[in-house]
Order: sequence, then C-alpha cells, then structure tokens
Amino acid sequence: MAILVDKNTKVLVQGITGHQGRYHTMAMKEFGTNVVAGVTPGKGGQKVEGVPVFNTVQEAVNETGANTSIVFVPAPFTMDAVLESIDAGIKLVVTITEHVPVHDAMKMISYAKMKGSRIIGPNCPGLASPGKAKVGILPNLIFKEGNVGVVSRSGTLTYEIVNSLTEAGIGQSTTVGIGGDPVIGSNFIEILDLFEKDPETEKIVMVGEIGGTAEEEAAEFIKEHVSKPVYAYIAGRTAPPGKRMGHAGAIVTRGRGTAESKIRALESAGVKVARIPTEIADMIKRD
Amino acid sequence: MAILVDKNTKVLVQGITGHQGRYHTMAMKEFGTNVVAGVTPGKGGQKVEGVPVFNTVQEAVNETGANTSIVFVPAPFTMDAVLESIDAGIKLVVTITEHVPVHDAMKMISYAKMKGSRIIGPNCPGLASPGKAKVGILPNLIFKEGNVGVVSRSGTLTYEIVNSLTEAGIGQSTTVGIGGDPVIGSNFIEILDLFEKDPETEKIVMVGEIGGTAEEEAAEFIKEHVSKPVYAYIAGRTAPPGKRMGHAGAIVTRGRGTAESKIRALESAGVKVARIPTEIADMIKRD
Amino acid sequence: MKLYEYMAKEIFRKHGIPVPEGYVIENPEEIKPVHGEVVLKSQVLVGGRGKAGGIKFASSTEEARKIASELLGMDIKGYKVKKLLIEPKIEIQKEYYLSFIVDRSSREAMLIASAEGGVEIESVPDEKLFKRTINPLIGIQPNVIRALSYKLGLNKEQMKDITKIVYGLWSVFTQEDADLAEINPLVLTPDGFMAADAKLIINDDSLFRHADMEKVEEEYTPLERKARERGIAFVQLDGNIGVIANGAGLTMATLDVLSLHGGKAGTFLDLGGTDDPEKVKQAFEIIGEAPIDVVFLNIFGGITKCDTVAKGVVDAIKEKPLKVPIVARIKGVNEEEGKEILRKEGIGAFSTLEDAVKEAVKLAGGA
Amino acid sequence: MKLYEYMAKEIFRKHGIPVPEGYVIENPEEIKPVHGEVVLKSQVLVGGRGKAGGIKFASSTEEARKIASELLGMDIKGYKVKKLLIEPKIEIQKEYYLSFIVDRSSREAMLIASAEGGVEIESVPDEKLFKRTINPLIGIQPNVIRALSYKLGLNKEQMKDITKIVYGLWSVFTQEDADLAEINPLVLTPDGFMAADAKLIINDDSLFRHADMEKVEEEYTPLERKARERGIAFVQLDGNIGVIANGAGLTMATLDVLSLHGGKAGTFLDLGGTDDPEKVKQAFEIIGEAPIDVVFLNIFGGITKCDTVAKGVVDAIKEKPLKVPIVARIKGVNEEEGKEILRKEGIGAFSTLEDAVKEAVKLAGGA
Repeated sequence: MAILVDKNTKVLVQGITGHQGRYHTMAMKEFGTNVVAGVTPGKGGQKVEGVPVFNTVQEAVNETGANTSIVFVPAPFTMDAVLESIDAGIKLVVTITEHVPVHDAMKMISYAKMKGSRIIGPNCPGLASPGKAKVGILPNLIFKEGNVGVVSRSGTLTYEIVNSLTEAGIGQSTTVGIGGDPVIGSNFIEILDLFEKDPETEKIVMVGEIGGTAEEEAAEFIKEHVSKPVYAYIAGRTAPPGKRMGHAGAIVTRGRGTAESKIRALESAGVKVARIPTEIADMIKRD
Repeated sequence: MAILVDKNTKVLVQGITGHQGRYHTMAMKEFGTNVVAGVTPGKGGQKVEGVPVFNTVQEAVNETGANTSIVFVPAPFTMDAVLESIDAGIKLVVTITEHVPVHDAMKMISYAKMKGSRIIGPNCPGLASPGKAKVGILPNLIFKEGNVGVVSRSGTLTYEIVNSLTEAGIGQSTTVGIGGDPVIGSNFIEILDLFEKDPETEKIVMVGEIGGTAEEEAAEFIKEHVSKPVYAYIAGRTAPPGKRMGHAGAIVTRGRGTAESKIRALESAGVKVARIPTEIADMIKRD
Repeated sequence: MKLYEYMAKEIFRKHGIPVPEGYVIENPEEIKPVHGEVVLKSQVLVGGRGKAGGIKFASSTEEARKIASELLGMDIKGYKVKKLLIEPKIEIQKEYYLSFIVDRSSREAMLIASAEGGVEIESVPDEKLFKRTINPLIGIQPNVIRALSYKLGLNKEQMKDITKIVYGLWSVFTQEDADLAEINPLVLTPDGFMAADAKLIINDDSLFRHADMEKVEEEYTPLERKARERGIAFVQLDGNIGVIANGAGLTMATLDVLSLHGGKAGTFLDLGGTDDPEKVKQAFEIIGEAPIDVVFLNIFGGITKCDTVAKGVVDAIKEKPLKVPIVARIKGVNEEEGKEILRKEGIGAFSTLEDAVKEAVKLAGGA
Repeated sequence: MKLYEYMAKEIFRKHGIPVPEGYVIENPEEIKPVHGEVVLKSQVLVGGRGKAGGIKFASSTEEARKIASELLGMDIKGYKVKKLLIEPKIEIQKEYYLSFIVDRSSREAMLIASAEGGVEIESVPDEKLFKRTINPLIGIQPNVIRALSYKLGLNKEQMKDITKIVYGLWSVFTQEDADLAEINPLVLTPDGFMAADAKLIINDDSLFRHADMEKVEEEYTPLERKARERGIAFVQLDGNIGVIANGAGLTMATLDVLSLHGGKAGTFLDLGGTDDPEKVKQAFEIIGEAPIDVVFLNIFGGITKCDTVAKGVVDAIKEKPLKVPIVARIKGVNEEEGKEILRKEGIGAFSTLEDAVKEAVKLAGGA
C-alpha cells in the first residue's frame, strides 16, 4: 500500500529538459521510480536520462500511460502546465515550482477539483513511498520502508525528521511534503484522511509551521476522524512575526496561527507534540 | 429506495412567489413532498401555501435544513439562482426554467461538478418517486409506486408513457425528466447508472428524441454497465430536420443523431425499442 | 440566430480576428471602383453557395457590376440573395479550419481545427482533426494552442499568429453567446492567417443579452412566420394531416405513429404546456390556413386538463369554423369530460393514439 | 507588496470604486489652497496611524501647511512619514467594512463585509460579519451581493450602489493579483458609498505580471536590504547568535531549539535549497556585518551535500575572516566529510542539534 504513489505510479516530468527536471529525473529513477516520460514544448523526440521527451502531455500520456506528473516549469507557466496535465487525465500532479502566483494556485486547484485530479503543492518537495516510488525532490538516502506516514509543510525540516526516524529504525509508509505556500492543492486534512484509511500506515507524523490555521483545522479533523496515533512538531515558536494581511487577515485568523495556538489545538486533539524535531523519533520509539 | 428524491427530501422552491412556483408548490405538497422553504429575494417573511419564504437560499437552508431545490426563476436569472443553491450546500438542484442561455448552462454545470452538486435540467419537468416525493412539474395523477425507473428527455411524452405504465399496473421507482436542452446537468448515462445501482429499480424505461448523440452514448454505457432490462422509445423518426450547426456540428455528430442511428445503437446494446410510446407497457408486461 | 457572413465578419473583426476589408451592397450600382481582383459573395443563410454559383470573381468595375446584377435576386437552395459582400481577392497559400461549438456530450465548448480546411472539411477523418473540449470556467489556455499548433504542423511564427486568432474566436464564442463560431476556411496568406469565411450562430436563448445585435429573420413560410409571431412552435410539412399536440416530444411521437399507419403530417404544431384558450384558438387559426385535409389533435392532459383544452377547441372552431374535419385523441386528466365536449360538436374523440390515428388517416384519404 | 494608501486609491479608482479626489505631497509648500476642510493623511505601511496622530484635519491653507510640516518626517511605529495624502473632508453618515482576501482554508477568495466598519472592525463578532468564500473560476455573483446587502441592512438604492463597489473591488483583487484588497472604512455619504481608506497588498509572486506598477520598498535595515538584493532570505532579530540554516522550516526550528536552551537569535538567514559556494559566501558576508557574538550554522544535507556547504563556508571565511566564532551542526549526506572540513579550520562541528546549540549558547555568553 502506501498512499498516492507506489509501484503502479508512472511518472511524467514536466520541464524535464531544465536543470532541475533533469537532475531529479535521475534521482527519482535511482529511487526506483518508474519515470516514463518527460514533456518540454518544442523538445519532443529528445531523451533525458533515457526518458523520452514529448511536446505535449496528451501525447506523452497516449504513448506511455503516464498517470502522475511532476512539474518543474517556471512559475509564470506553472498553471498552464498543471492544467495541461489535468486535461490529459493525470490524476496526481506534484507541483514543485515555488513562487507560483497565488491566484493561479487558486484557479488550478479549483479546476483540479472539478476534473477529479489531485494537486500536491505548489512549492513542495513532493512525496516518497520508500521501496516503491518517489515523485519529488526529497533526498533518496533518508528513507526506510515502514509504517509511519509523514505529512509536512516544510522541506529540509521534513528531511531532518524523516532521517531521524530512519536512524532510529522507524520506517515510513509515505512522506508527503504538502508545500509551504498559503494556498496548496492538498492540505493536512486530506493527507491525514488518506493515512487514516491506508492499512499500511500505523502512526502519523505531522510537521507544521506558524502562519495560517491549517494545523488548527487538522487538529479538529484528527479529533473526529483519525484513530491512529499522531505525533507533531510545530516550527516557529520564536520566529519573527509574519506579514500582517490587513484587518481581513485578523478576522480570518481570529487569534489562531501562532505556534502556541497550534500546539494547544493539537494537544487537545490527543496529538503528542515534540519540542524539538528529533524528539519525534524518541516519542514513537517509547510508545 | 428510489433515486435522488425520497422521504428524506426537503424541498426549497426558488421563485416560489411566481405563478408557476406557487402552483407547483401546492402540487408537490399534494404529492406528499416535504416542501420546507421558498426563496424570493425581497419577499422574505411571507408564506406561500403555508411554506415560509426567505430572501436568500443560505438563510432558508439554515432555518429549514432544505437539501433539494427546484428553480422556477426566469431564464436570465436562472444561473445565479442555481449557483446560490450550490453555494448554500444544496446537493440536488432541479432546474425547470426553459430558455436558459447555453453558456450559462455550461457554467453552472461545471460549477456544480466542482462543488459536488447535481443539476437536473434546465428545461426539464423534474422528477418523481411515487409514494415518496416529487420535485418537479409532472402531473401527480399519472404515477404508481413500483419498480420501473423512467428517464426521459421529453415532457408530455413522458407523462403519456408513465400513464400507460400505470394503467397497465406497472409502477415506477422514480421518473426523471432530464430536460430537452442541448446542455443538461444530468444525462441518460448518469441516471441509468443510478437506476442500475438502485436495488428497488428492476427495469428501466428510456425515452429519447432525435438530435445530439446522448442516446448513442447511453447505448454504449448500457452495453457495458447496465444489467437490468432497458426499454426505449425514440421520438422523431419522421420529424422535420433540425438546425444545422455548421461543419462543426457535422464533425461532432458524425452521422449519429437520427432516430435510426439511436434505435440501431440501442438495439445492438440489447435494449428493446418500442415503435409507439404505449408499446413499452405491453413489452414490459409481456416479459 | 444564424448571422450572415458579413455580420459575422464584422463581429470577428471586433474581437481581433483578421478578416478581408469588404463592404456590402444591395444593388449593382453600389459597386466601388475595382482595382485588382474582387470576390462577390452572395449573403445567404445556407451552406454550399459556392458550388451553387453564389460566389464569383471580377477583375474590373464593369465586370463586377455585371456579376452583381446576376447574383442579386438569384435563388440559392430556396434562399433569395438580397445582399452581396464584396472583398478584395486574397492570396491563399493554404486553407485551414477552426471552430468552437457547444458540445452536448462534455457539456463544455469544443475546439476543432484542421490543416485541411475548405469545403471538404466534413470528410476529413478524425485522426487528422484537432479536437479538444474547453471548460467554460477556465477558458482557453496556452497549452491547448501549443497542442493545436503541433497537430496542424505550424511553425513558430504561424503559432504566434494563430494564438491571437484562437483567443479572438474564443472571445467571439463566449462574449457573443454563440452556439457555433466557425472559420472555414481559415486561410494562410503572405501576411499571416485570415478568416476568409465566417459562420456565427448566436444562441437564441441569449439574445436578450445582445439587444444591440441586428436581428436576422430566418426563412419561413408566411404561415410559419404568422405562427412565430404568436409564439407558437409550428413547421409546415408536405403531408395532408394537420397535427396539433402538446409538447415537442409528443408531437414528434404523433408524427411517427401517423407515418407508421401510412399517414403524412402536413403540420407540426406544438401547443406546449398550455391550456390557455387564447393560445388554442390561435393554433386553430394557423392550422385552418394550412393546406390540409384533416386536423389531428393529440392531447395528453397532465398539468394541462383535457376538458379545458376541449373547451378551447370548441370555442375556436365556433368563432372560426374549420373547412376540414377534426379527429382528436384525448388522454389523461379529465379525459372523459374532454371527449364528451368534443363529441357534442361532432368531433371524433378517441382514447388511444392508434385508434385516432387510423381514423385520421382514413379521413385524409387512406394510406 | 503592500501599497501606500494613495497608490491603492488610484488603482481602486481605475476599477470604478469611488474614492475622494486627493493629491500627494512630499513637502508643505505643495499644499494647494484649502476651501472647506481637508484631511492630511500620513502615508505609511503600518496600521493604527490615526491613533498615532498621523491623520489631521485643517480648515485653511495656512493650517494645512503647518500640520503638513509637523507630519512630514514624523515617526509612526518606526516608519518615517515621507508623503501625505491630502483629501477633502468627507461627510460620513455611516462606516462599513469591505474586503477580499486569499483564504487559505477554502483555497478560494473570501469576501468579508460589515455594517460596523472603522478602526474597531477586528472586535466585531463573527455573527455581525458577512463572510463568504468566492470561487476564483466562477467569480462574484449577484446572489452574493444580495445576501451581503440583506446582512448589512441596505436599502435598494444602497444595494445598487454597493454592487458596483463589490464588483470593482473583485476586479481589483483578481486583475491586480492581490493577497488583500480592503476598504475600511467604506463610508456612506450623501452621494452614496465611497472608499475613505484603501489597503492593497499585491501578491509578491505575481509582480512579474505588473511590470508597470510602481514598486514599494518595505522598511528594512540596511543589512536586510543588502541581503534582499542578493536574493537571501534574511531578518535581523535582537539576540546575539547569528543563525544560518537551509530551509525556512529548519531555520525556524533552529531558532526554537536555541531559545529552549536559553539562546537568542540575532539573525534569521535561510540559505534555501542551495549549496552554491557563491551564495554561501554572500550569506557569510551578510552575517559578518550583523552585531552578533557567535555564528550558528545548521545544515541538513539532502539534495544539498554537507561537504559542499562546508567547503563553501571555509572559502568564505578564508576570503573574509569572521570576527566571531562559528559553531556548526552538520547532518545528512556526506556529513562526516563536511564536519572534517570544518574541524580542520577549527570550527566546532556537531551532529546533533542539541549539542551544537549548547555550545553556541555557551559561546554567546550563556543562557
């Protein structure tokens, strides 16, 4: 099992001929991922790391049966690339690109919902199911196959935590980096729901940050719908305050959004909250 | 059981203070339907046939728990009314209004899909589950509770066929008038799928017309996904030809769309096609 | 509402699509001095006018005037030519095809394009067409135009050029509430792409949003026009049985059953969901003027009550007697009362469609 | 990018939202002759300027000049007033509130409105607010404005008036790629609604689409500005430990662990996902200028290799030696090699964050 990506995942790399696309195509293949196609308009017919490149996603899907896409194209063209994948019937679009305009993000997420596709990101490191497949830029060496599901808003901090799990002998079912942008395609709740339903996942680690109310909402969801033990770390207790979004920001947030608010909400939902990142591995080991 | 409307249906009438809204509120109540609210902007606080009127759908939903809406508002304002219901969380919006602009229809249907609501119509007579509820303008007296599901693009012709079923002692689970416009929220396939999954429905009657390729597509669907016996009537074998939609119309239709094409497709999918409307009752009785 | 080519081109131009610089004339004197070659295009609402001789070229003012006087007033497939569109002849390198249409199946728009445009477009096989549904909420996107360009084998310059046209045509299609917006052929000229022809059908139900748009009258018989003015759905056919029914589906079914029994309908008149006596009276007025031998009335009473319709019929024929017999099939709510009312006036009234049809076919002179 | 009130108002006006007819000055001489009463509004990027004395009224040209010279150069919550917006005083009948904001939870826009606008808006309880998410693909619809009007208790005339403003603000929000478009207060005057204040934050990632928009520099320390110019995410804090880490989450976590052990960060410097030696060098240049007592480097090597970063650090300090000691925590890919490279240069390199933090706090003068 695992969630979202596994041995049946056939990956299409959008922007495969760029520096990042090329490098991570190689890294994903090294992880054991079945990378079947790349797309760069105008570069159809080439090969990158042995992967055939097409001009359009539709063509790539028709020729290779790709069912998952990873997007490395520059921010101004990201929405178009994501929409192209959705229209070609791709059901999971992992959007690595950062600095995607927030209105583009809203639009493409709405469109994905209409068409029954799922977006991870934008501005995310992607996801990895050790022993099965990786669709993302997470470092290959930190993972170990196992039964802990990891979901996180952060990048390096996630690697740090996953690595500490692996060093402690605790393997992971799937690690999902949902992305650090205000508007993202899949949030904590949606991934927690998948982990709850995944028979292979026994415990869940959630890595949050200050800002927004996603962690507070996740806490509500956990209270009602998650039976598996959840461990969390929230970064930013002592971080400089974020930008103020007018009165509207305060009205929407209503005092939530701080590390304290998030930790309180999670703890009251029965989540064990670590004080330092590496403490999560100790907590899981102890239980 | 039955599909879409039953004893749990709580109907909201949009445009309840108009002539049609008022009349059919009464008729639906006579049928035994639980009509809980009406909406006409600016007329909140009134009562129509004992049903409280609200200014907005949200207010009506909050106060009455309405879960299904029927739309009688004039065509220029229909899309807005439908969107209002969808945004208020109504999951079934039955759109009676005819002459809705086709681009409005496309937009509201896309939006409904995004938000997980279902639209029946526009330009439809609605639907009725005898003994349970009616959300529409179909005449009350023609129905009889039973196990035949009826789905139709037409109005009076449906009444005629349902009436002949009832006279022959054949009751109906649900009758759905999907509407005669080119672009409609729920097509044959979607309703056939619901009937196939409804344990109460044992046989299915499908009433089609010339124009478009919905019947041909339904035939494909029946071949693959419908195990229950399907009976059909297609009107228009000798009707005057419809408007030609340029070359594009011909390219999209590719020779389909005629009564002959539809009957051929249905018969090759194992559907028994009647030559005259009332023959359906005879065919069902014989089987 | 189908627009004339010249009107469609005017709208296309407004939305940024290059079209030839032409003008419209209603009589040959309006021809402007011809420099180079011009094309004279008959403005009719029917396809195939080229093959019917409705499009001609001229190289001089004199020749143009002569051709104009031949074309104006000419009959093309039953349509009389009242206007000509005069345009400079375009240097065509290649003909393409491009359109947006409302797609019933997907409930979205459909974009169709082909590198083989022109009159034979309908016989171009599917694998040579570019077809893509466009969601009305997200609209046309760059990736679609890229895919189209690859399919049509366009180079970079042409891709840039067609991008503008596809956006323009999408703008026409959505802003003008079109059922269809079609360019055939879309021609490649030395100056880039240009719409050599333009077909635009505005969605009838959306006309209220386009009050300033010039109305185009379709070609109707005088009787059809009269019916339309009264808001009655009416079509004249070649048989001799005048059919009136309530509901389009039921009216079609009535025609089908008539035909099964050897009868032939002379009218298609759909009363709709009304039992308004005024509407019934008007329907009988219309049908009374049609060249038929018998009137066949098929009513299913649901919301509409049979007796109300019957009363309306009786009132109508009392006020203005018909010259031909009536056969009625009355079924549904208050069916017996309805039949009784008609029978009192000597009108044959049946319950089953088949019985009534047989009687009507007999009165109409048999199968 | 947060815009000044006067810039936001100019954009609001362009989108059809009524705003007072004002002008901007940078020195008192630019005051135009005052007829009636005017308001002088300090242009700063921080809220609460009214309470801080940044908004004043004047009834004569002389008074206006005097007040202007007091306001210009004044300090409001650390922001220096460089410009004033001068507007005629509006006759306010009632204050409302209206805004669109990007809503993270719904991943749609959120429309917020209230009949109790003004400075106390944040304490208005939820049940007195109109809040509705607006899907970006369908946009604002008439039913939403009706519901808003009922909630705010508007009469028909006011409803018609606010409709224009809601559509205008939606147009600002979507066309200008805003994170926030806010009118507080939206005032009712004898001539209808008007935006008395305007707050507009443009989404930073969308600025490439608004090349012609005047850029607003936020208030940064000179060092922060230098970092930004080099594309480095850097914030100056009040502690004495200069933190460099890779990734925003990890940098925040580093600050948290420091604080747990009694240390206090003096910088927040996120290297991002890079191991580019040039970027590492620039980061050390920046941190070398910060008033700190120790540099704390926290690197998790994943895609970024630990040894590459270590080499970059050594190169950087060889070229420009730091005046303060470095403590490093190095973990992940090629961790041992990385630590070895640093230790050779006498830099304390640890594997666990806690060990490293304890050392850094000790060197910084203890908890």
